[in-house]
Amino acid sequence: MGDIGLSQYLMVGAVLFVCGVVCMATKRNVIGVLMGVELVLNGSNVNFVAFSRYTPLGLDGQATALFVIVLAAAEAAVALAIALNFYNNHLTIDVDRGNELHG
Amino acid sequence: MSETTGKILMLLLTAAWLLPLAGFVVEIYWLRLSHRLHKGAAYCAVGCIGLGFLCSLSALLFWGYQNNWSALTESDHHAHAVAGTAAHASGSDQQSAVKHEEDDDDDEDDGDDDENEGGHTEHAHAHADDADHAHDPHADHAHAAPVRKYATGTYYELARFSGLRVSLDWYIDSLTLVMFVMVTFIATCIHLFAIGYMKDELTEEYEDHEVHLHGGGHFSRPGRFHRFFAYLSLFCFSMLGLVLAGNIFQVFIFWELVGLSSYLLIGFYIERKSASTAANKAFIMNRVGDFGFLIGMMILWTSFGTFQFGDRGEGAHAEAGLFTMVRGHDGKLDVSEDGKQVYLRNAEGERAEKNGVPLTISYVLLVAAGLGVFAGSIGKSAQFPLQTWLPDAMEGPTPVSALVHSATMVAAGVYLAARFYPVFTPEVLLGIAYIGCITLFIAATIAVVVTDIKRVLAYSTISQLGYMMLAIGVSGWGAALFHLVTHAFFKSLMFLCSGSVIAGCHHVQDMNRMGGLRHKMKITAYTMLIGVIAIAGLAIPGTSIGLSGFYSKDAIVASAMAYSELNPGHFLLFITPLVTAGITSFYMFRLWFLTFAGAPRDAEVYEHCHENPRIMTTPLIVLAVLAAGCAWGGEGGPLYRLIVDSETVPAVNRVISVGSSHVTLPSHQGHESDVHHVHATAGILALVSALIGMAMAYLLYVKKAVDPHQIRMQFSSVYDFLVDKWRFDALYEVMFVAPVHVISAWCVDFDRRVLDTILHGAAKVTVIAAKWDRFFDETFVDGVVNLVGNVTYTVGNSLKVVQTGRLRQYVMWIAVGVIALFGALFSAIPK
Amino acid sequence: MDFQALFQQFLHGGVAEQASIFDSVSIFLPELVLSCTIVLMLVARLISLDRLIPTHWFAIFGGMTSFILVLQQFWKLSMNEAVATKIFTGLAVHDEFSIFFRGFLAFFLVFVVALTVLTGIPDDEDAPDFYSLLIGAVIGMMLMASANHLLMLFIGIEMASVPSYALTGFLKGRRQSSEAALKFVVYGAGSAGVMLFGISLLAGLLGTAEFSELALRFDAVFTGRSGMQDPTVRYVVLALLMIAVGFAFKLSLVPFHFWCPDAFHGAPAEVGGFLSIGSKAAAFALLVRLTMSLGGYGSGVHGTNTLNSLSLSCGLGLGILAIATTTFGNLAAYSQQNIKRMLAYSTIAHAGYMLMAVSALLVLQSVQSDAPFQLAHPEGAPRAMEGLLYYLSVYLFMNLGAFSIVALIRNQTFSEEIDDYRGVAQQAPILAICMAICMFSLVGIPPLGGFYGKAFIFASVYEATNVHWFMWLVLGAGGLNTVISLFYYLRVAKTMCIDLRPAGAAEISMPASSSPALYVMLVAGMVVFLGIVINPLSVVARNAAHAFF
Amino acid sequence: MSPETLLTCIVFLPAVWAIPLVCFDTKAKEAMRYWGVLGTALTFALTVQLWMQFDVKQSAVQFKFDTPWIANWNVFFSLGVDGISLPLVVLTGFVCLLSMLASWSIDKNVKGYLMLFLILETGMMGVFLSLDFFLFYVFWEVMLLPMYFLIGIWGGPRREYAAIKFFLYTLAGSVLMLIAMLMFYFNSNRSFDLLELARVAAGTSTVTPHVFDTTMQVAAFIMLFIGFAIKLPSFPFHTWLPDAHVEAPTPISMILAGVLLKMGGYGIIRIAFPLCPYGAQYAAYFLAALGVFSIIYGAFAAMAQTDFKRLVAYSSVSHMGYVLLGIAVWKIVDGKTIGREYWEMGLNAAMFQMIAHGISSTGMFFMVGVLYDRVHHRDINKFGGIAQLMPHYAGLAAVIFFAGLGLPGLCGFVGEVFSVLACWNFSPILAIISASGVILTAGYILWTMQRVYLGPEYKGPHPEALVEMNSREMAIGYTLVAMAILFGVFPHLLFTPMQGSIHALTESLASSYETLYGTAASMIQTSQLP
Repeated sequence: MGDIGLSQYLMVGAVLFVCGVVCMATKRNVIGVLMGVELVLNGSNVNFVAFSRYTPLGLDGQATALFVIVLAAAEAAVALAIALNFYNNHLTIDVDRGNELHG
Repeated sequence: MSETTGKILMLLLTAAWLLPLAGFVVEIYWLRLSHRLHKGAAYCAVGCIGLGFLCSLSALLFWGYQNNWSALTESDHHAHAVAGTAAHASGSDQQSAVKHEEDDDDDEDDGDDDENEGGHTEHAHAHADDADHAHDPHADHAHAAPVRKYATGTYYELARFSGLRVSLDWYIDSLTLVMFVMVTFIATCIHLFAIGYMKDELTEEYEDHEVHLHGGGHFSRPGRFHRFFAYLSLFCFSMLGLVLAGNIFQVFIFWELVGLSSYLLIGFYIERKSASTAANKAFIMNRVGDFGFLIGMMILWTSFGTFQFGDRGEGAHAEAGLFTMVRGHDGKLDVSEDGKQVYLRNAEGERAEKNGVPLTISYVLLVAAGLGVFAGSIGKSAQFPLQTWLPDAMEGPTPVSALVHSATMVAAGVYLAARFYPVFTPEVLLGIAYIGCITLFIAATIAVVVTDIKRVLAYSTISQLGYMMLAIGVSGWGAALFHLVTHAFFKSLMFLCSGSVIAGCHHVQDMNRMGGLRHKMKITAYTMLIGVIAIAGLAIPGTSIGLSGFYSKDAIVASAMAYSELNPGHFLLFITPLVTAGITSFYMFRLWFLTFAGAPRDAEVYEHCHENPRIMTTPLIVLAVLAAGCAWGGEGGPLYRLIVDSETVPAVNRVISVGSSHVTLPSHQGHESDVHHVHATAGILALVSALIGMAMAYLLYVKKAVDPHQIRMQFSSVYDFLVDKWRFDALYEVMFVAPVHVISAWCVDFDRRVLDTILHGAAKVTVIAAKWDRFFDETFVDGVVNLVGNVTYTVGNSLKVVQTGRLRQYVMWIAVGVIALFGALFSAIPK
Repeated sequence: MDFQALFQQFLHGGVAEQASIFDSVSIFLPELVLSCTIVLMLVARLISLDRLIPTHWFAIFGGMTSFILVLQQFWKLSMNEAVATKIFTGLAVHDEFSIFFRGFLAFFLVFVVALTVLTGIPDDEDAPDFYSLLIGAVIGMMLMASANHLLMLFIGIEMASVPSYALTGFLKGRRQSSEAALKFVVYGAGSAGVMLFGISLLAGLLGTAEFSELALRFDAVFTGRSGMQDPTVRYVVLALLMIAVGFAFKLSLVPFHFWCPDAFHGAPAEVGGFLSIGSKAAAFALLVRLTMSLGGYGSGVHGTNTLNSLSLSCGLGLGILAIATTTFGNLAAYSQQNIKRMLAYSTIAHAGYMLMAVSALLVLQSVQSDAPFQLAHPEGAPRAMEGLLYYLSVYLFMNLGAFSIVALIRNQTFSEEIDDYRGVAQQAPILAICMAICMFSLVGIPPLGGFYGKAFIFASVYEATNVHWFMWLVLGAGGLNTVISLFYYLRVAKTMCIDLRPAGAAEISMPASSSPALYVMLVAGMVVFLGIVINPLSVVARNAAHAFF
Repeated sequence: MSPETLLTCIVFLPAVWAIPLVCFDTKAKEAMRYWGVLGTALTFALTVQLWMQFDVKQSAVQFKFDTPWIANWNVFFSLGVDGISLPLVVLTGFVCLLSMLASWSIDKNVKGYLMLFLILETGMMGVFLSLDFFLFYVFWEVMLLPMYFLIGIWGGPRREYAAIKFFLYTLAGSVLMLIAMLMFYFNSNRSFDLLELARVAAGTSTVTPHVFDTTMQVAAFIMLFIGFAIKLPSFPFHTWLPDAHVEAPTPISMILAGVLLKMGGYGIIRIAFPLCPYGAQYAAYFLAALGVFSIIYGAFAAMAQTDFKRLVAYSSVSHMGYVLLGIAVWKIVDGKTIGREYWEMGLNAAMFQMIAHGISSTGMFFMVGVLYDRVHHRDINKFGGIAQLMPHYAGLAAVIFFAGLGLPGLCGFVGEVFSVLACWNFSPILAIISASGVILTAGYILWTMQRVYLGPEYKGPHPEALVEMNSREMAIGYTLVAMAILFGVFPHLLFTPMQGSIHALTESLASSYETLYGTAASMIQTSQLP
């Protein structure tokens, strides 16, 4: 088992990303979907940090990661608010119930 | 003819031509000027045309005075004339040298004078030199431009395209003058007659017994007296314009205009279906002829670049007209060796060149052009196969039939053919001859069985026009025009007589209901008799004294005979007219006997019929006099000379055609000429057959030797065939009318079925695509995404079958999209 | 670099053509003003000042001020020789192009606020929230317009998106609204995630996140590599694709458009109008800047083969997307009954048209400017960009007009079905006429502004055909779609103007003097005006375009 | 007034005139109508003034002036007039005035109607006067919207179908035109100036050395031709015409037939031919054949109609066929133009035919409209006996219909017969077929007149409504008749202004084709058929 390098970190990031996408695509529960989003974002965060360590990207990577965390929080907040509103109107947070708009 | 003379003549004739137009404008708005019952419109019309007559008469006199009647009097040049022209016109067969010596002597000792000296003399010398430098006394003015026997000029230009110019021109020669006098004179008489004939239109309440309304009862309308005369004036204007026209395009214009006025006059009783149908028929059939006319014009226009008849301008910048271009000044076609091309001439008569290349027209095209123009004549003068419209045209009031459909308009076809004689090649002439031949026979046969008095006359008109055409075809150019004029007189006379009969018998036209009318209407009867004799061509046997018809028909038969002697193959061209001469006199006398002789067949008609007022009878008498005497002196007489003075192509000598059909045109002048040889014989034969015809008519309808009904029974099939006018109408109905309607229906279908369907189809496709698009959105996306969703899910952690929902499909689509695009790019990235 | 250096640079921007922090702030003033407006509004409610002064006055005032500030910047820049300055240590850039869009957005903001005031959305207590969301989104868009750094790009997009999610769901009580919002947010978040991942890869692999350096590194990475077989190249391409997805979502390009109809359907018309115009404009600004940078703009390396072929392939790829999008949008718009939904699809279609401009721009830009005369005129690329900008500007008015009329009619008839629009002309001719004008302008019929934008774009596409045959397809698709699109636009115009108002249909009254009518007439009037007086705007657009050349 | 202002006024006066209509009270219909009449009358007066100032001896474009419009794209607002456009401009003013007078029958939403009408007139004037391709295109499209609504709102029962059909056809055509326009723009020195482009095509341009290559010319010509043939309309693009005509209100039909159709012919003469001589020559025979076919086809189709207006519409198809024929008779034998003066004649005839048709068909539609306003049906078989009830009307109508029939002495004759005469030089076969048109035309027109005007009694509904024309209608009728006779008797009045320009046009085209042929003789195969 050799020493840990960039590729391993990227691997982790990629795995997180894929898990996130799958989670988004399969969960029926809004909260679950949002968790998927978080996973995706964090996957890329891992990448950023890793890159900033191993490549000339430098501090930019770190800074970006920080910003992303903040933005993710903001987004999550809004998303949850909307989910709540959805719940008020549909008395469920099952995304499959939202199928009035189509065509 | 000198410049100034031409100008003056032009002014006079133009006045005569435009007066009726002014009259038309006044009369059409008569109701604005005065009330319906006023005869003023008629007086206006008569005044206009009468003045016109005076103008044209004075023009004729002035013209005669100018060249002190040289056309009629002796002249010493003619010898050379004949010689010269003979020499060069007969250039095609090489016997000139000898021939004109003889000609000289003969003509010297017997002073048979000859109308076309002046000009032709000049031609003679000019060409004597060109051809072979013979020792000619007049060699000094060898190249002097020939004296023109016509005057021509331009009113104004219609258009000019670089070199090409189309203009309104005038062209005056003796023929023009004669036609003017003839037309205006006859028209005046007929106008006068019409005043009487149309008087029952002078009413607010004109009851028309021919028309039955749906609700039963008769149709009644305010009278249209003024409009009738307006139309007549319009016709006179168009007809005179046609005669005065200086180029073929202009002829076409007035050609159509006379067509229009005839349409209006035939359809004068617009409320009668029969009338309007007849009017349409007339117009459309004429258009069929004009179709050919148009093609002829195209060919001429494209290959000659001008419509002019006569040359224009003097000296260097003289423009050659059509006639000169085709015939030069010596009257012969300049055909290339292989006989495929005809060289055009310039104003001097030499071959025309354009930057070094001699201008030519292919012989075939020239023939086509001739036939095309003649097609126009066919339509207008109701020749076979377009003859069927003329009898129907009798729907119009009788004066119309007299003026338009016998004396003048229908003769315009003959006039055109005669005017265009120089452009016709022998082949065309042959065609013309046969058309005329067929027509005169068919018409005559039909005339035998018809009982409607006007229709008999109509058919006789067709038949007589056939005679004229035949004459032109057999190069009896003068004879044709001669007959045209005489026929105009006696035929208008007879129509007016029939009109007077009809008026007298209160619009009864069926001869079976008449008979014995001569006791009641003397003037009509005997003037009519004069007409009948004239048309039958009777004369006092032995002497050559007869009425006008005799001379003219005699001339025609003579030239026909001469022709068939030279071309034995075409003997029918002589037999048919001969036989038909008999038939003609038969049916004409039949008409007279049935109408005026014998005992009245319908008492009631006989009771009420009466002679007409003077306004109607006077014209009859005047016309009768002229019908009897206008041709006085025959081919020596003034009329004939006047006419042939305008001859553009000397027909004095034999011409052997160079074209495919080897016909020989007979020569016409002098005692050696082919016509002269046969003249006496032909005259006798014609007279005999005419007498036979008359005799038969007498036996059948006066002596009742055999009952006509018997014969009818015997030959019922023939009889029916004739009564059905040889079934031409039925034939055309099947051949043309029906197909046209079918095709037009088809066209509309095509529009609706095909073109629009394509359009709608396109629209549908888009709509369907749109639908599919939605379907794609719902089904396909769902489908694929479900699949992928399931896969990933199973790859995930659960084995549960998951039914994915819409939103997640969307999200899934992101991933799918990325992968898909990546795949796409991965496969094809430009490097 | 260590913090020390960073701090130095922070105080007085050391690097050339980088504005110092203070200049940066002064340049950033319009955005700042907007932010202050947000704060003001919230504070005002806190001290219940909004009883005295309606909140929207704050919004309008803020919008106006920032617009004026932008104008003043524009004026300053056009006075002295235009030079692009990087602000905030190269995070953002300041040139005619960014100015154009920031001005555009500020101006647009004013119009939207005015519209919301007229249509009475939102009610008073919600107003501050609504407007702060609105303005927030606009700020985000402005950032997108001037972003010069991948981080800035992401922040901008997020700032623009997050408030729009909220706005979409602003009608809290309505099932459809909440559903739309939910879909929008999830979809948006998802695509943002993907994009971010792409960004991380790109930045990592190229070792920089600043646009101006991307091209340089890119060239270095690509030269001497064996195409797609090489993993690095493959990852870079993948990264680009993932970023493209983010853009595709913002521009609602096929196949990333699914959110668009639903969101527009569920959201109030005003919000729909706002999204359809504002976010598109910003996204296009960003797209153009990014692609141009990849093509080598702003970096020393201009027009090497690698970069040329890169922008060519970008152009062609976008061309494909454009064809798909336009066709799909137009076809799908047919069978719509709900007008907002129809307009959503038409928005998609128009994104396609504009994308054609971008693709033409890239294709033209991919050939050396000193190429032979026939191949590409040196003015070709600027012309294409001018076309895009002109189209966007007209699109602002015609689309806004359409949505605002929808909103106004909804307020009276409570219906957004096309069938209920029958015979509006008889009761409110103004609305009908203006709607017709907007519709025909959307089709692209002179003398309405829409035509010129379209004509310019087609012209550039035609010019691009000299570079690559594929552009013929694009041109063909464009022409065909114009004809196709006629149907559904005409349908609306016909329904409103020609059909008869069915008996018993709800009354619509819109006197010509009423302020909504005036507003609509103003917007439609602008559509006509831009169709007659073309030169000024086209000159401005061309100058903005010249920021890149 | 200076020519520039004059031209500008002619173009924009109507549109400007429409603005004050907004202020009129919707009830004040009469006032608005008079206002409209005044506007069109003024415009007509201006066009006449233009004719006065026009120098017929000059063949070049006169009064040309350019003002930059879209500087970046080198689009100019450039107007000008020459012998080809002048008569059409005057015709437009004339027809618009007459149809405005005929608009009294419009009673629904007069204000909108008048405004659209006036905008339409601006569009038409602009098309005829603009010398910048882009500007031309814009004006060309400007006519589209007003026309759509005029048919769609004030039309008959199937108006929507007709309107959309019209719109769709025209739009499809103009998209093609747009692409062709771009072709020229990018193949020249980025110019939309028609004259400059023509110079480029002729190889006499100073700024653009190369002429348009042959393939590009053919492609562009086809696209342009389709665009124009739709307006003309020529088979098979004509099916919009009957529907549009039948559904449109009378005055609009008058404009449609009187002016709009002319734009097709005008476009071909002004743009398609000068800009791509090779393409034109390449397609010449096809064009001529198409024209001939339209003549015959239209006549046949007309014969089968029972709807009076539809019949007249199809007669338009037939008549415009002569225009196409006249334009196309350009005979080339290995590079040399043969019988150029016959082609010149053909072009002149085409122009004349356009004007003549503008008068006669306008008249026909007006005459139909007069009847329709009274009895509200157009079924030919339900008419009859009109000549008894309305003799004055019948008289005028007869003149107009005879003009349509091509009777000498009336305007219809000259154009038809000249184009046919010019055709023989080009192709005898086509000439013969086209000449046969005279029979068919006579057939359907006479038959129609018999069924409608002649006969004893009227068989349709509302016989009581058949009263003689009122003075306003009388005025229109007489003006048309007067024009028909005037130009029929003195055609040179119309030829004189045209001749110069058309002569120059043919000259330059012939020479430019020769040069092109000289350069690219190898790749050119002339399309000469019998």
